[in-house]
Amino acid sequence: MTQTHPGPVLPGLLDTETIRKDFPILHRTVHGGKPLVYLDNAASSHKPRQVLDALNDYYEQHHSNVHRGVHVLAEEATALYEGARDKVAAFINAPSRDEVIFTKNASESLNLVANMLGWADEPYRVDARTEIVITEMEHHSNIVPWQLLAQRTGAELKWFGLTDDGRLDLSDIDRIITERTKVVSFVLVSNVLGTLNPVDRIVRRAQEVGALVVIDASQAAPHMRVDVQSLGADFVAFTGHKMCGPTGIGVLWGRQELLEDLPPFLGGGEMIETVTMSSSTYAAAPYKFEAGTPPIAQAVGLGAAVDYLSGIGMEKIAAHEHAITRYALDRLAEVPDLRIIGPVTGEDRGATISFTLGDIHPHDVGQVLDEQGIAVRVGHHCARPVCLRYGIPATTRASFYLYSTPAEVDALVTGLEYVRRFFG
Amino acid sequence: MTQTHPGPVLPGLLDTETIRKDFPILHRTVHGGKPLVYLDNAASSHKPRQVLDALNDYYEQHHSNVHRGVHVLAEEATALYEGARDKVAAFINAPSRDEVIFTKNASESLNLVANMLGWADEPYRVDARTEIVITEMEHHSNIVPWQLLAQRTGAELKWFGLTDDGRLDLSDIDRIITERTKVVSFVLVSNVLGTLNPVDRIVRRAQEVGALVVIDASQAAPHMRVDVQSLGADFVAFTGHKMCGPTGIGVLWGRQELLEDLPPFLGGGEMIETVTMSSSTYAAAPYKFEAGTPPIAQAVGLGAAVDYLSGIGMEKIAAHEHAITRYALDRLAEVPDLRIIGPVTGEDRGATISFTLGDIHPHDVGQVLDEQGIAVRVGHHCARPVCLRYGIPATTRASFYLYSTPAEVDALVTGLEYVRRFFG
Amino acid sequence: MYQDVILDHYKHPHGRGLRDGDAEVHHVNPTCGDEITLRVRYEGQVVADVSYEGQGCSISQASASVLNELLVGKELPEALGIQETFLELMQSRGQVVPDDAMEEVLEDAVAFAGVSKYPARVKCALLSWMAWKDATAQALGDAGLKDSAPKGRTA
Amino acid sequence: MYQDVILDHYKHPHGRGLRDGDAEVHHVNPTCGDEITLRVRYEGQVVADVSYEGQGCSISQASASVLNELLVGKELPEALGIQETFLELMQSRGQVVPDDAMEEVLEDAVAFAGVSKYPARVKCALLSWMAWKDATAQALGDAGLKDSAPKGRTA
Ligand SMILES: Cc1ncc(COP(=O)(O)O)c(C=O)c1O
Ligand SMILES: Cc1ncc(COP(=O)(O)O)c(C=O)c1O
Repeated sequence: MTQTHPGPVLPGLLDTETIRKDFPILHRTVHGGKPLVYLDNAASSHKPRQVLDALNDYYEQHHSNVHRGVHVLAEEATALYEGARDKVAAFINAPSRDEVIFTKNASESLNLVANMLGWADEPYRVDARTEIVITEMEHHSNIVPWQLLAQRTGAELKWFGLTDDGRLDLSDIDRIITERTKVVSFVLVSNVLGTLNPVDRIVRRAQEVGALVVIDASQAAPHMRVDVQSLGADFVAFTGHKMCGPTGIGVLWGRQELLEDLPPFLGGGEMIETVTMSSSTYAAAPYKFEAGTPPIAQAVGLGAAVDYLSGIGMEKIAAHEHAITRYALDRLAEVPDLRIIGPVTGEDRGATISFTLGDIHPHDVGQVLDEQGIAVRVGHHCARPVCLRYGIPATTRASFYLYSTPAEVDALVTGLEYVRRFFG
Repeated sequence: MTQTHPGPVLPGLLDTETIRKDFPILHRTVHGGKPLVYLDNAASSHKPRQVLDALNDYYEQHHSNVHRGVHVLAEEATALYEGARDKVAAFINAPSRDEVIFTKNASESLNLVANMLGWADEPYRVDARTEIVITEMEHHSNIVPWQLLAQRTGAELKWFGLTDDGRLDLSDIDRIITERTKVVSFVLVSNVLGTLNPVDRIVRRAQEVGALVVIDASQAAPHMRVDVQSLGADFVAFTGHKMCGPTGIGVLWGRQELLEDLPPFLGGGEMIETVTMSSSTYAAAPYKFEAGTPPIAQAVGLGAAVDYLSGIGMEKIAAHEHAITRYALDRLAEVPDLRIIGPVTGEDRGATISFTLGDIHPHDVGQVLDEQGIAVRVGHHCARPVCLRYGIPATTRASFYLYSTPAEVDALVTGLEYVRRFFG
Repeated sequence: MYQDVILDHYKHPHGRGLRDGDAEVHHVNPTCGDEITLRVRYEGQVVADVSYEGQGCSISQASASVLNELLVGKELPEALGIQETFLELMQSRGQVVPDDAMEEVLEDAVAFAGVSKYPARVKCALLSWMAWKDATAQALGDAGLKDSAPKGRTA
Repeated sequence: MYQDVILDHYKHPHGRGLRDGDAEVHHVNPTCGDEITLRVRYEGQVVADVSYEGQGCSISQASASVLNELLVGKELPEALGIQETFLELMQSRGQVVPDDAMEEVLEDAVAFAGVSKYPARVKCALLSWMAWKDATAQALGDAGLKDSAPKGRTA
């Protein structure tokens, strides 16, 4: 269905017919021949042939451990791995490739920052006299590391609340970010609400008080141009599997002087300069933060993914998703008893839409949609405080990507109507 | 060359002609048509077609984020990911699948243990009144995490020295492992010396004083049956890429009651039970220790790797490597000025042989071997204290695996003779 | 999966609401945040009441309703036997087709056989049953529970 | 990569051994553990001596020997120019084919062009050159170094 009719023509759409050919999984069917309508992109995206080819080529032709070998495979694997770092650095406009650290996922990236600050010397050190600021719309991966840091250092954890329409409540910003604040960490685009947050205002206030700024760009990097220089943050974290890349790879970008000053987190091979039994010195960043054999193939795959995304153009991807999202918001407004949790218009939001449907539990909504071949996510989406804030146990979430079509939105709406009838 | 003539027939060899067909990379040539003689398996092994197929099948047919979805792909991806855990648990004879934690590599596994113990309550807590014991033959990944832990807690770091013939010097065991020792961490098979260490004796002494035992099985799990129950350790760490699996995946096995008692390390999605802004409770092991989207495809690939290895049989692989190693030790003894660093006979050793060649620097040995298509590793192999111990800057290391042939040993010996002439 | 019996229990739950009890537990399904508060009341070895409240999907709601219908009035050993049979069915990954003997034990609960094919939903179906077991252990003590375990099975 | 010139320098190194100097540095190549201890002595702006000792492969040994041969006796600005040209060649990943002008500056050191194709070995070739620059900065101060930087290039 979605293959033959992309659905209504909206301005700004990509040529999804061509793009979808790159993604093998989009051609499979489920539940006895139903075409797959994959609207769970905020959880994880699919991988184009180009990324799978890069992985296969790596393993079939060039695999070796990196950095220390003098043989052909070691040279080739190192060049591919470090080449991926160059690609990612260019993708986020990093001033230096040495500012790009490969981790296993965004969660590790955020834990890495929290741990660096917990073990740091002044002026960065988080301790009992200091405060950490996050927001109520964070993913658990940007909550729990800071709770652990607060517990272990005695620092106070504070957060911005949310407005009824799904935005950060910054009215109290000067009381929340204070002279005692050492670090402010927030999500660029919420994985539940879809909200795009006002970076400038938060960065300005954080800089006023000398706090470091960490941005969780996990839901932004796949969908829009993320320029670490224009964001003005000190650290930016994101994850490969949501942006057409493999699982098992994440990125932490950090400002060079910080990476030089801050202590290592994981210890081991690769991250050292010299080791004796009693003490060690560490390599320069980014290696200082990459202990052990890195996710080599996964970095190569992520490099292929950013090539793929850049080839299409991040602006065009953003425009496509914006068009789809507006169309979806319009169409979902037609469904009785459907309540959107998060911004209800297309401004300053990403392509993720959470909603409730009367008092039908999201598990049931999701299951009955699945029987029709429509994949959405249900639950608290690893951001339970958002559900608590809006007094709901869970939501159903539809999230789009560069290969999503208006016809898939139509399928969702038809599916939801069926769900209502089913439980009516 | 190696394809057509496997070389001398030795008792116990596998049918490498058939096995090598499974490994695409073994058919590539280097430096203008020279067949690849890959003797760098201790750094990383190659991947059979079966593992690459599992990865492709996963991404092309089943990829999704795991655990929380109610749609087909999420169910399938979860079943594959958790199925991989079952396979790994069976591979190491774990009493329970819940004792198998997926990490990004062995280094993370070892850091995870060190951090758990640093943040633990009594009786596990490592603090200033306690001691940590390692050995002089550890990989940096089993040294630096303990140095960091010692620095951060004030604990004392102690270690076993080495004998001249490359074995642990346990003569002082009762003075090194004492009542104050909280943890003893050591390598099962050394990645430089090849030594297979006497587990029983160390475990017995550690249990006498109530210390936990951590075994770094990174160089053992790929090559021999590792049975966590018969080892008697509390934690066992190893890494996927050395055992035919993908990069980006490691394993930590831990005894269930310890995993229940010990605190989490990385915080984030997946590892929680409930989260509010001010505090969280954690899921049961293994999830408590798997923050964020796990290396899903990599776990699936590792599952396929252990299927592959088990299909051949770990005993048979060990016998094959033993035969190759004895043959290599014999042949290398013919090379003038060649000094083996580590055990010179086949007893209690793995398939890794380090050596020096007169005063020709290992870099030069490796480079000139590479020009002949022979890939060895040179340097300190992330175990610099071993080099310091034997008063050498570095070694050349040849390491074998299930696809290695006697002909490759012959090629190495011929290559070394050429190296001697070249720098003679 | 959505058998009429299940939808029926979902729309018209049995014994919903919290009443007096000997023990109360609160269980959470961490994968979705569903919650149940459940109380048990015993009269000797007899399950006198199971009362509950919570939020959850049709499967977890219907399952709690079925539990109430099946277990209230039963002697503990029999109730434990039913619980175990239900557990076995739910953990069968769609492999067990309920036979007559199982249907006699589980009655309406055999309708959940289809759910066992969906691992993500098995937890929903088991939420109240796990809570009941836990509450019973609290009310009677682990020992009491063990003594009552049905013969030939392990709890 | 193993040009005769390189093997020659390796087997018969120039100026090896530690002699008096104005500053001494110790550099390590973390990827292989190779080490060099290097001293510089200046007479005014003239590189009066570069003496060194260490362990390393033929490439790093030969490179230190070539450095000694090339730089000793030169005025600092010229020496810095040579160092930068060598750096440029080594970082060219085999892309720069030394022309006559380069050969005039680098003399024997052009033999290292082939090494630049092997990233793992570039560090070996640069070990002594980085040590020399560092030692010079210590001997003359960063400022002295900057003043002497060859025109039209940045250090
Ligand atoms: C003995 C030993 N321990 C630990 C490691 C670390 O493994 P990884 O680099 O995959 O973390 C290695 C290999 O590099 C090793 O040989
Ligand atoms: C906003 C946000 N932050 C962080 C994460 C964590 O990413 P990962 O699970 O890859 O570590 C996610 C996705 O799961 C996310 O949506």
